[in-house]
Formats: sequence, C-alpha cells, structure tokens
Amino acid sequence: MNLPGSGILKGMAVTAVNFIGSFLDRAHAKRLITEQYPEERPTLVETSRSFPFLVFDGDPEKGIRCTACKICEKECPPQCIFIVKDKDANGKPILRPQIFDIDISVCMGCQICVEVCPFESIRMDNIYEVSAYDRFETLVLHKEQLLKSNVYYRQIHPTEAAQTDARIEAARVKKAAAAKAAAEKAAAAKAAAAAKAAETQPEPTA
Amino acid sequence: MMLQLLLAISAVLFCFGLLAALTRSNAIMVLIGIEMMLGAGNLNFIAFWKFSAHPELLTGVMFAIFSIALAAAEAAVGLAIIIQVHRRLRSVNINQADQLKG
Amino acid sequence: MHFLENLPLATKKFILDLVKGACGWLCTKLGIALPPWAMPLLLTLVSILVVIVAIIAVYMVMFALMSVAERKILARMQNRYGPNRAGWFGILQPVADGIKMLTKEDLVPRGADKIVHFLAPIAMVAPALMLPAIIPYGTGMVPVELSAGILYFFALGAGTELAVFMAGWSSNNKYSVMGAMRAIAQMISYELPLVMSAVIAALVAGTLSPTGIVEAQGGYSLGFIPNWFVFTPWGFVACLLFYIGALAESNRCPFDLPEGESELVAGHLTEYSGFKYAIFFMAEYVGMFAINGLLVTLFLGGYKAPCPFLEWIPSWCWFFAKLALLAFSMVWVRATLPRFRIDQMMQFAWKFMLPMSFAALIAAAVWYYAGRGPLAWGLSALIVGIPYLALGHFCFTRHHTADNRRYLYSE
Amino acid sequence: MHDLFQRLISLPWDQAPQWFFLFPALLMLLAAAAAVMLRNLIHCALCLTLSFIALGVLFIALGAEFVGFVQLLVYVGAVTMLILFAILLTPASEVAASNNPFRSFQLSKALNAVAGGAVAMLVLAGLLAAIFFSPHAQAAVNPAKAATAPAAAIGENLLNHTLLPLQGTAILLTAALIGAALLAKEDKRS
Repeated sequence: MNLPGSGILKGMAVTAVNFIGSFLDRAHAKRLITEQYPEERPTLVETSRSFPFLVFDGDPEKGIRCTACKICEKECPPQCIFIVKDKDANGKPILRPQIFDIDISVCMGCQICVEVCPFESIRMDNIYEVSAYDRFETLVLHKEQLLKSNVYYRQIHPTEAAQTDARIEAARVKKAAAAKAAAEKAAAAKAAAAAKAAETQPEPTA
Repeated sequence: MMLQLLLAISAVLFCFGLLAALTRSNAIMVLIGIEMMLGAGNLNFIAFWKFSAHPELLTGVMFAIFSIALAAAEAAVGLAIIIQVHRRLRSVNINQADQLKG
Repeated sequence: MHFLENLPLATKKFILDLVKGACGWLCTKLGIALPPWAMPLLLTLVSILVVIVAIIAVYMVMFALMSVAERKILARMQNRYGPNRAGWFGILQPVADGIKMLTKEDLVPRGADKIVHFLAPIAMVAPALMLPAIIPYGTGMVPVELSAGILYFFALGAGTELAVFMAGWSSNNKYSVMGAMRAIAQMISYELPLVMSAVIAALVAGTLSPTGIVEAQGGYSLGFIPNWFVFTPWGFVACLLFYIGALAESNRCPFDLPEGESELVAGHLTEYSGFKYAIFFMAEYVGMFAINGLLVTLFLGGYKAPCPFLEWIPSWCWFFAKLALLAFSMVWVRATLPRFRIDQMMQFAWKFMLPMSFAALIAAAVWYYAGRGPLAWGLSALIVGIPYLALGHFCFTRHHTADNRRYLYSE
Repeated sequence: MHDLFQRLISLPWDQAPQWFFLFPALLMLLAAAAAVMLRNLIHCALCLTLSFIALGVLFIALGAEFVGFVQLLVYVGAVTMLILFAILLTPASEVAASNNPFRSFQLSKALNAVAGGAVAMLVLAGLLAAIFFSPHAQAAVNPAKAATAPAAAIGENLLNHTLLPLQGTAILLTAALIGAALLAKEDKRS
C-alpha cells in the first residue's frame, strides 16, 4: 500500500531535480536547450528553405540565368511572382527579365517555382530575418535584391548546388558534344561535298 | 452625551432595518432589514458596555458576541428557507408565500 | 551584530528625531507656541506613517522580486531560462511589466456595473495591504500589537471574498461570475481548515497575539532542536493544512481554478485590464506574502533562529529568510502539481482538510495535557496519523488503477 | 494667517480621538440608508456589507476590538456572502408580478411603503424620545474610561461565566448548519 500523498512527493522530487540540474548543466546539452536567439544563431539544416531567389553566374547583368519565360509566374499558387520581359533598343523582346518581383509576404515557400524552372534559375534561399514595418516597401523583393550568385547558392545548399551544377555541366557538355558532332557532321558533309565535287570535276591536270 | 448619541445612531439604524423589513416585498430584503436591526442591537450592547459602571465585567461584549453568533445561524436558516420557497413558488415575494402547505 | 538587529528600529527613531527637531526649529523660527499635546500627537502620526510606508515599500519590493523570481524558478523547473532580457539576468522585468500594465488601455465593458467594477480592485487591495500590519517581523518589530491579531487577520481576509464577488458580478460576463463563484466557494471552504489550524497554534500558545505565539516557540529542546510548532506531530499536520489553505486562499496552483485559463478565460479578472488588473495582481501577491508571514509566525517560529549558534543573525533576517523559503516552495508546488478539478477541490476541503484539522486539534490538546514528553509525542502522532492513513486510503486512493481497470470495448 | 494657525492649534485637539467613532457611524448610517432605498438587490447587499464593515470599525473605535473583528469575520465573511449567493440563486421571475391578487398593484405598493414608513418613523420617534427625554436619560453614566476588552479576558469569561450559553450556542449553530443544509437540499421526491 502506498502512503497517501507519496505521489506528490515524487512529483516534487522530479521538479527539484530539474531545478538543480538546470544550474549544474553547464554544457546545456540535456537541459536548457533554448537557443538565446540574437546572441546564439541557429545552425540551419541544409534543406531549410524560406523564399526564392535568382541565381546568376559570374556577372549579375550578363550571367543571369532567367530568361523571363514566365513559367514560374504561371505556376506560383499564391501568385506572388511578377515578371516583365526585357526589350532591346528596337523594342524587340530579349530573353532576360526587365522586372522580376517576388512578394515574400505572400510567398508560401512551396518551391513549385524551383521545380518548374527549366533554366535552373530560381532557387530557395534560407534567410529568415526579413521582418519589416512596411510590407510594400521592404517585403516586395525586386530583381536587384533577388539576384544572388551561384557561389552563394553553393554555400547555402551545397548538395543541391552540386547537383544543379552537374546538370548544367552535363547539359553544356551534351550541347558542346552535339555542337561538335554537328560541326563534325557539317565538316564531314563539307568534305564529302568537296570530295564529290572533286569526283565529278575531273582533275584539270589529269 | 456620547452614550445618548450612540443610542440615537443605533435607533436610526434600527429604523432603517424596520423600514426595509416592512416596505420591501422581497424576502431577502426583509432578511437584510432584520440583520440591520440585530446590528443596531449589538451597537446598543457595546455602547452600554462602554459606559457601564464595570466595563471589566464584559457583560455587553459577551452579549454582542453571542448575538452575532445567533445572527449568523439565523441568516443561514433564513436564506435556506428563502431558497426552498423560491424553488416551490419560483418567486421570493413574501406576499405569495401565504400557504403553510408546500 | 547588535547594530544590524536594531537597524530598522534605529532608522525609525532617527526619522522621528529628525521630524521632532525640524518641527521644533520651525516653531521657534515662526514664533508659534505649541500646546503640550501637539508634539506627542505629531510624533505618533509620523511613526504610524513611517511604519505604513516601510511596510508598503517592503511588500512592493518583495512583490517585484517575486514576480520575476517566480517566473525564473518556474522556468528552471521546466528546463527553460525564463525572463533574461530586461536588464541583468532579467532583473528589470518587473519594471517592464509595470510599464506595460500602466500603459494598457483601461477597458470597462458596456454592460458592466461601472461603480462596482471600479470599486472592486480597491476593495481587493485595501484589506490585502492591511494584512501585514500584525505580523511580527523581528524582536519588537510588530507594526500593530493587537491582542486578537490572528482574528484581525482572518476578519480582513474575509474582505477578499467580497472584492472577488464584486469583480465577478459587476463585469456582466458569465465567465467572470462563474470564476467569482468558484473563488468564493473555494475561499469559504478552505477558510475553515485554515482558521482551525491557526486556532491550534493559538490554543497551545494560549494567546491570539502573533508576538505571543512566536514567543511561545522560543528556546530549544535537547539544546539544538528549536521549539517550533512544526516540529511536533500535531504542529506538522496543522502547518501542512495551513499551507494548503494558504495556497487555496491566495488562488495559487494547484488551487487556481477560479482563474483557470483553459476553462474560464481568467475568471473574475476577465474584464479587467491595465492598472486595475495590476492592482488585483498585486493584491494577490501581497495577500500571499501576508498569509505566508502568518504561517511563519504560527508554526515556523517567526523571527526565531533555527539553531542556538546562528542567533547572531538579526531576527528580521530570519523572518524574511523563512518567508522567502515558503514563497519558493509555493512556486515549487506550482511547477509540480496540476490544477484540481472543482469537485476534487471541494471534496479535498470537506472530506480531508476539515477532519484532519479536527484531528490535529485533538492531538494538540492531548500533547498539551500529556506533558509534552515522548508519550505525548506518540499519542498525538497516533491521533493525527490514523485519520490520515484512513482518509487517504478510503477517500483519496484510486482503487481503479491502470492495473485492474477493464476496458469493455478495447479488449 | 499666523494668528489663525495659532488659534487653530490651541483648540482642544487632544479631545478629538474620542469622537473618531462619528466617522464610521455616519458611514454606517449612509450605507444602511442606501441599502434600504436602492432598487438593485445586489447593490442593497453590497451597501449592507459596507454598513456592517462600518459597524465593525465603530466597535473597534469604541474599544471592543474583539467584537469588531468577529463582526467583520461573521458578517462580511459569511452572512453577506450567504445573502449574495441567495440573491444570485433566486432570480426574480415574471410570476411575481402577474400573480398578484390585488388589481391595483402600484397603489397597494405605495400604501405599503407609506404604512411601513409611518411605523418606522413612529418607532424612531419613540426611541429617540426615550433616549433623550426619559427620566433615566439624565442618570449618571460612567464617564467613558478607557474600556477595553482584551481577547484573553473574553476567553476567560466565555469558559468561566458563560460556559452554558457557549455550549448552547454551539448546539444551536450545529443544528442551524444541518438544518440549513437539509432545507436548501434539492427535494428528490418532487
């Protein structure tokens, strides 16, 4: 038979152990696991994501991967992306965005834009300190704020970036090979044509 | 002079209680009036004790203490009766509680 | 150390001398002849005022410290840090809380009874601030020496119930009324064992005066065990009962169901905000300190030192150390025990605390007349022990535990 | 200014404390009047409480500390709480108005008030006359010496001289407790 009231004492012991343990636990490994946020930053896991950004290679003007194809704009479920195609001096559209805005107060971080982008241009960022007083001034990100280099992308998401780079490299190699093959083919054709011409045209000296 | 003043105050309190008990038709107000009258009585006990020839005998004080104890019992039973009456008649108007049979 | 012991009284005397000197100087300067009764009257008024200011200042500081210490201790017991942002280790948190409370809008519901709604916080805080007046804080340091001090304490404690009712009823909110009704039911139920256990201490000490009760606990048995009432079987039980009653009277966990957030929003405080809410909050804490101070006075030897060789520490330090210990234990209990259900709370008061307090009363009387020796000890331990085990076994042990419970449809 | 102050402080202020009881007395009467006059029952009960608190303070001012504290404890802590609970448990219903046997309800009410007021005034007049003009009124009374009622003396008195009434009161209170609980219990048969 348990002594009446012994359960209360057991419970008190548990809280007392917690109380004393929280002072002894210098390493904060088991108790006091709360992060002291502004002083202690969380170490983000690699897959953490917040809002999209635009990747460029090398130069932010020329190296921009986006071609303003507007697939992401159409696919975006909360419709937070707004794109206007750029035009050259003659008014002819060129494959580059003139305006690329993302309203991150609307964005829900679904990553669909990343899934659908055929140019590996839009990727997810992991910034999280974006609170601001004015949502239209500061929370609508423009092209200048969205553009971040591929180096940055490799830093925040190394595995993904490596895969992307490999894909781009493979595509480039494939393209180069195709071009080479085409060139070879063209050269071969040219040579063949030349040979044929040579065949049909008798050797003037012969 | 002070004794008479205290007695007059007590008389006024008593008459307020009487007024409440006589004019209000709500049983609880009648009870409130009775409590006031008892309080006036206690005040008289204390006043007479203070100005008595032998205050160290504590006669008035003892009376007041017993009277307070009795008033508490009276209030408890009275309110229990009022609640029972309300349960029967759905009303605490003393004009309606005119039957001896439940 | 004699200097420290006398420090509060010496400060008071210094202030009185200062007032006396200043007044005399002013009168000679202005050429006013004071009648003979004027100076003593003035000094009496000033000494009353000094004591009032000192009490309120001490209790406000304790309230401020408690409000941050409680949160920090509670946090540590739940493996958190608690407030540590405002100031050094969060020590300025009460200031931040105060500023927040005072700058909040003071809302009065449209359907509320405005006058009663306004008067309720006043009716709450006035008795709470009057409670500490009879507690002896040190040797010769009792603000008001009353021959019926204990009775005074409980008479004023009754005012709290009234204030809670006023707050609940005037808010015109069903949660407020329900919370107020629960609070009053709880306070009335737990006032009985509370008063009964206080009566036990008064009975053995033979006086209702708090100073007399403390003096009755002076001295040491066997040379080192203090003669506090808590170290006797009946005193231990009465102390525990008083402690539980104090928890219930000050609406603290596990008896905080009048303001149980999950059921009643905030009970009778639902419609209060800003300064009025702060006043309720303050009154609750001051009431808690006061009732803990009474517990120290009644059972824990008041301002007496626990061992003979520690008597060089000033008596008022001992009082406040014991008070701090009790306040800590209340936080500890809060961190440990979940909230009662309303029927459990009533059952506990009427089926356990009241019989136990009667048992402790009988045990105290037996101990008193059996000569306070080992025999008295045994007898009184038996008288409180048997009802405890019996009540605990028959009323408060769940005989349907997980082992023998049968689930009809899940097997 | 100087003169005025001098004259002000030469008044017999040392006589003042024995008249302090007038403040709680006045407050008590005002609160009692409000309790009788107000329409809202809860307000009446709260005013009654204030009146009882003032009465307790009056007892303390008259030197009967113990009775004052008992008054506060019993009346404020218990009786008014009972009254407030009773008011909340007995909501006014429409039956009260419609079932009245008198057709001219307002007239009967007015008559009731006038008659009650007249009786109360008569009683008051009689009491005041007895207090101020009866031959015994001028009888010598003890000139208010510092009468005190220490708790120890009261306890001694209770257990020595008034033991039988004390036991009787105890029995009565127990009977009242059980009786009130039985009366207020829900009747299972109906």
